[in-house]
Amino acid sequence: MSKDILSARADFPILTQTVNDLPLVYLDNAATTQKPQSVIDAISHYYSTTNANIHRGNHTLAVQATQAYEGVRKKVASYLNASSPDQIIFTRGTTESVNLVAYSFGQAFVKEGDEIIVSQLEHHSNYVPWELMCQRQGATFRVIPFDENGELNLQDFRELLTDKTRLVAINHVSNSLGTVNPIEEIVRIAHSANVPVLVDGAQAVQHLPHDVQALDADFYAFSGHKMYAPMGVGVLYGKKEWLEKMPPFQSGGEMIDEVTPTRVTFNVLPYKFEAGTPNVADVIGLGAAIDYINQFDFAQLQAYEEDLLTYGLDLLKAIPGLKIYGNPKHRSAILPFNVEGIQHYDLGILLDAKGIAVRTGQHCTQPIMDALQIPGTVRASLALYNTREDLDALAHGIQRVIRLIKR
Amino acid sequence: MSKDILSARADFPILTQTVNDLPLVYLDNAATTQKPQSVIDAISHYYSTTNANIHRGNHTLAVQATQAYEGVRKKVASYLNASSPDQIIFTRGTTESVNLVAYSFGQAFVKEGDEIIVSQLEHHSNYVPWELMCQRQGATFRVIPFDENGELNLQDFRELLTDKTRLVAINHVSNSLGTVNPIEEIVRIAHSANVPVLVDGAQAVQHLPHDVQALDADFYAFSGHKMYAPMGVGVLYGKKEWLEKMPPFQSGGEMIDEVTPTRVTFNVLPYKFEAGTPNVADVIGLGAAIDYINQFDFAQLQAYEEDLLTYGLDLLKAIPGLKIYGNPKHRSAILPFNVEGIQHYDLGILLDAKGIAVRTGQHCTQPIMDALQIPGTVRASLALYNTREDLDALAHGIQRVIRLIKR
Amino acid sequence: MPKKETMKQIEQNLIDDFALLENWEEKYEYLIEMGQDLPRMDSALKTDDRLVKGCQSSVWFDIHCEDGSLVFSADSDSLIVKGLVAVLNEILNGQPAEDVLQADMSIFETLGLWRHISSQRSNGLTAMMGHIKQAAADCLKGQPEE
Amino acid sequence: MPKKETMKQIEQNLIDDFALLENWEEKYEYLIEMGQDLPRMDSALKTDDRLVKGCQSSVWFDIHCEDGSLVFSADSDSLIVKGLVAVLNEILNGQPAEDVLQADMSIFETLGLWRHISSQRSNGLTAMMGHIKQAAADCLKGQPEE
Ligand SMILES: Cc1ncc(COP(=O)(O)O)c(C=O)c1O
Ligand SMILES: Cc1ncc(COP(=O)(O)O)c(C=O)c1O
Repeated sequence: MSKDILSARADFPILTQTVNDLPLVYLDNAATTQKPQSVIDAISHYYSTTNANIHRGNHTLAVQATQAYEGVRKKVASYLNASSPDQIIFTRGTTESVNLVAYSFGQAFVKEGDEIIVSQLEHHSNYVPWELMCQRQGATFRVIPFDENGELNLQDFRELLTDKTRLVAINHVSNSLGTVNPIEEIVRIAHSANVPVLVDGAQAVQHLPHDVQALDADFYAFSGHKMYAPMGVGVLYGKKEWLEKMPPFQSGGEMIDEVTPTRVTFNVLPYKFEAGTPNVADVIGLGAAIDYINQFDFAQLQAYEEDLLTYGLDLLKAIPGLKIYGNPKHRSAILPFNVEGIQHYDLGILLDAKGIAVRTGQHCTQPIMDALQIPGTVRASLALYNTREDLDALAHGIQRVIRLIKR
Repeated sequence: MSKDILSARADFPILTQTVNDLPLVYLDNAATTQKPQSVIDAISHYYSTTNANIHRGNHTLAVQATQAYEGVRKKVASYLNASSPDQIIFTRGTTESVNLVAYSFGQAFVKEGDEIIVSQLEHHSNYVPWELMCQRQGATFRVIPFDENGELNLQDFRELLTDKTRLVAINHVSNSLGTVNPIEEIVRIAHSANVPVLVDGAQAVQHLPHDVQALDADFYAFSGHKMYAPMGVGVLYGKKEWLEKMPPFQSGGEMIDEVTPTRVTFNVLPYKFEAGTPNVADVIGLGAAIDYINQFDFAQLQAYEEDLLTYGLDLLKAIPGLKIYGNPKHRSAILPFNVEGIQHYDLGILLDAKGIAVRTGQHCTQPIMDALQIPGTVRASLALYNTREDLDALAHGIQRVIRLIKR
Repeated sequence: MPKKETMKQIEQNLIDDFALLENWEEKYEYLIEMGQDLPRMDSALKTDDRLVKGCQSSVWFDIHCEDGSLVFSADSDSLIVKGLVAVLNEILNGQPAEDVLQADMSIFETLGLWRHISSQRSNGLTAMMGHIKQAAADCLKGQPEE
Repeated sequence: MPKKETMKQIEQNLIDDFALLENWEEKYEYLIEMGQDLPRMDSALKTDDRLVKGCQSSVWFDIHCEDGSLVFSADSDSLIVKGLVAVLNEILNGQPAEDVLQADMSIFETLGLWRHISSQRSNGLTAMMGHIKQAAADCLKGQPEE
């Protein structure tokens, strides 16, 4: 029997907090999700019973900590349906995963005159590393634009794809508009031109089916902290054919095989890409978060979140003067909007005065804001513990702010 | 009144564990230290009450989390006596701090024919990043050798220092031999040739006085997890004159100012070097660890640890067939040894069978082992919660292993 | 328009006013009203060189030095930021430059507006305060102390 | 030297022997004794191409395929690793290559020697097992099944 989704809320201790003496309504989940008690306990338990530096240690704690850490690698591999745990590299988060590939793949495979394609829907973390890598390598940076619905035009993509393209980097779900990109098709198109694809799954891995083999992604990046796991841990999945050919990114510690003043050799995958003491505790927290998610029936969870999104969109659309951004065929977990005559920042602050946590601004997606010609939006974003009551509170809060400001 | 050092032990819950039904004697502190309850609680408390993504968020949790995070930056600045919190960059650990400088400083200031100096006493994490950077930039990698006492010869250093030297990277304390390097003098000599110095303080910041201004270091790197803080967080301190001229290392998120497809500008210090969602929880844990250390009188703590080291060295020296490596004038917290006729690995495993956790092998310092022409050592290393009883247990354990093997 | 009241007195008046407000909502209502009562800034003055870029809102400051005192007009596209500007206006506008240089932001904490004091320097209030203090320092340099 | 006993039987004997040992110390004592009883490896065979590089110790393996069975001699500079080699020797030496290919390392867990099975592939026991299985596979290839 899978766990009842409506029972989730009680697992997250922070959700009982009050803000300004009002119950917290947390709708900033695309920025970071809250953590269930089981994840918090996994960290405390690790530090209270098992903590040691891993891999090269032979004492009992070191062996136990190593086994726990490597156990999570297997868990992540199975969550992503990767064919081997050796393809799972632990990083600090999506940003580091992308930077790792930008540095390492860039150094090995991108030279002057080559091209890299990203989309205009990217978070800065999957945009700027490629832009800077292009500057370093003398390559050209290409951007697939989005249309009035907030969707990428695949015809534009096909035209950008040339025999100079070395890599396509694209998110599965836009953190700013919630657009679910046709990522399988993008991978297919890129592969038909023999170009590898990095998928930024930061906003997808917790909401949508996650099967890197079905997707056939060459690289897949995500952050733990957006999927109920601790901060400080993320993942880069990669196909072995690429990872094995790529040089290390950071060096030192674990990732070394042999060192002399004139020669260095590196450890096997995945260790080659994990320099320094790993963040064992937070990796174990990630394992606990995956266990937490796995208690639910994922299809049911997805349906629940989709229903919630539709409910929220309908509520917001009914508010006079409120404009929702984007109208993609498939949207996930994100409600981006503005209210006529109210600055996004003011709306955010006044909602917070009512205990409602949303994010306002550019959401690290300046290219989107520039294209929409707006300074920013208010963004409410969902997680599995949100309820219709949260969205009722949001809609009610917005209406009160409108009354206050428009008096 | 400062806290009594002998009361420390009770603050670390893991120290009450048993290993193989025997009480744990934890002497692997140079690999990672254990965490006091206050650090563990700080993480749980953060996730249970305050967790949010920081800096760009305006809701109450985001503002509180930002203030907590930035408060730790001030705490670290004051712990290091840095002149400004803007000089404190949060990283994952020493390894990332060194890699950041190797990539960023390397890109900006190191060109073909230039030279970088490290010492033969370095951990791989302060050796390999420079070696690889030299390979990338076409620079020459120079190594100061150590002598029969395990000390660096400053005359050798002076001779290696030329007008092509761009940077000197050296640890304050060797993790393998415990040698305390004459780091103030090394900085002075380098500065007299206008060469900046990166100090790897991974084994110093928790044991020795830590004043980056007195030391006049250009960069100072350390890991939280070796000073009673959580894994996943470290620090790079840098002088502003360098940090301001250096390009970013990783990019995305927080560190961006403005982005267009043709131009990126970066945030001010220290944010320029902090890409992606920061590891807020573990930074707060680092703050709790500094608070923990600050309860003690640091001079008293240092004296206690020195006394403990002397006690341990004397005990070990009395064991027939036991050889201690290095004989530096000043040694800190590290006891490296081998017993004649017993492989280091066997000794480690058999001590663990008695509940005693030590590390065996090369300790990520292959250049040291190569110079000593040994495959590895056994290393016992101390922290503030260790006692004479721990060292008695170690000496007794070694003697029992000798009896068992030499029968 | 040099002022009669000292900064301390004005701050106390503000604290007394805000103390009457029952909750956050009323506080922000009052702050927004203060902003709406702020003397209008000539829109010709809203040029890029007068823009103090904040994180999520724009503020324009036009600052002059008159007889050693700081005189300014200001505006923002955010009603709340405009309210904060109004608080700054109450306290600092027309005050001697040396007093302005001494000012700190603790008043905002006392008023319960602590959230707007972020330690990220590019943020709104801190950026504004930095801007004003810079002007005060320039003012003092132009008018050396006797 | 093809064996009479099956791998399962040998494993059970080892499990019974180890069950008599009271604590970790005795377990390691016994393991070390097993290593010391291991047939001596001709030191001329300890060449680099026979070296299986472990994390902290060296193991030399000389493996032959005889009539479809695996026959080996081995040595290590670590007494404990030599003990582990002795366990492998008991169970696998002289067994048909196809049985060796099926072998897993769970016996080490049952014997309480779980710590030596690390998931880092370059580590001792896992590396040795990989080496032996490779030889078994080669043996089978040379001797196609009928
Ligand atoms: C789509 C997307 N990509 C990348 C990131 C960066 O993730 P992180 O800050 O955890 O590195 C985020 C979140 O901020 C995101 O939403
Ligand atoms: C002297 C020294 N430098 C660097 C490091 C690397 O630190 P970390 O693994 O925390 O990045 C260590 C510890 O392993 C060390 O002892």
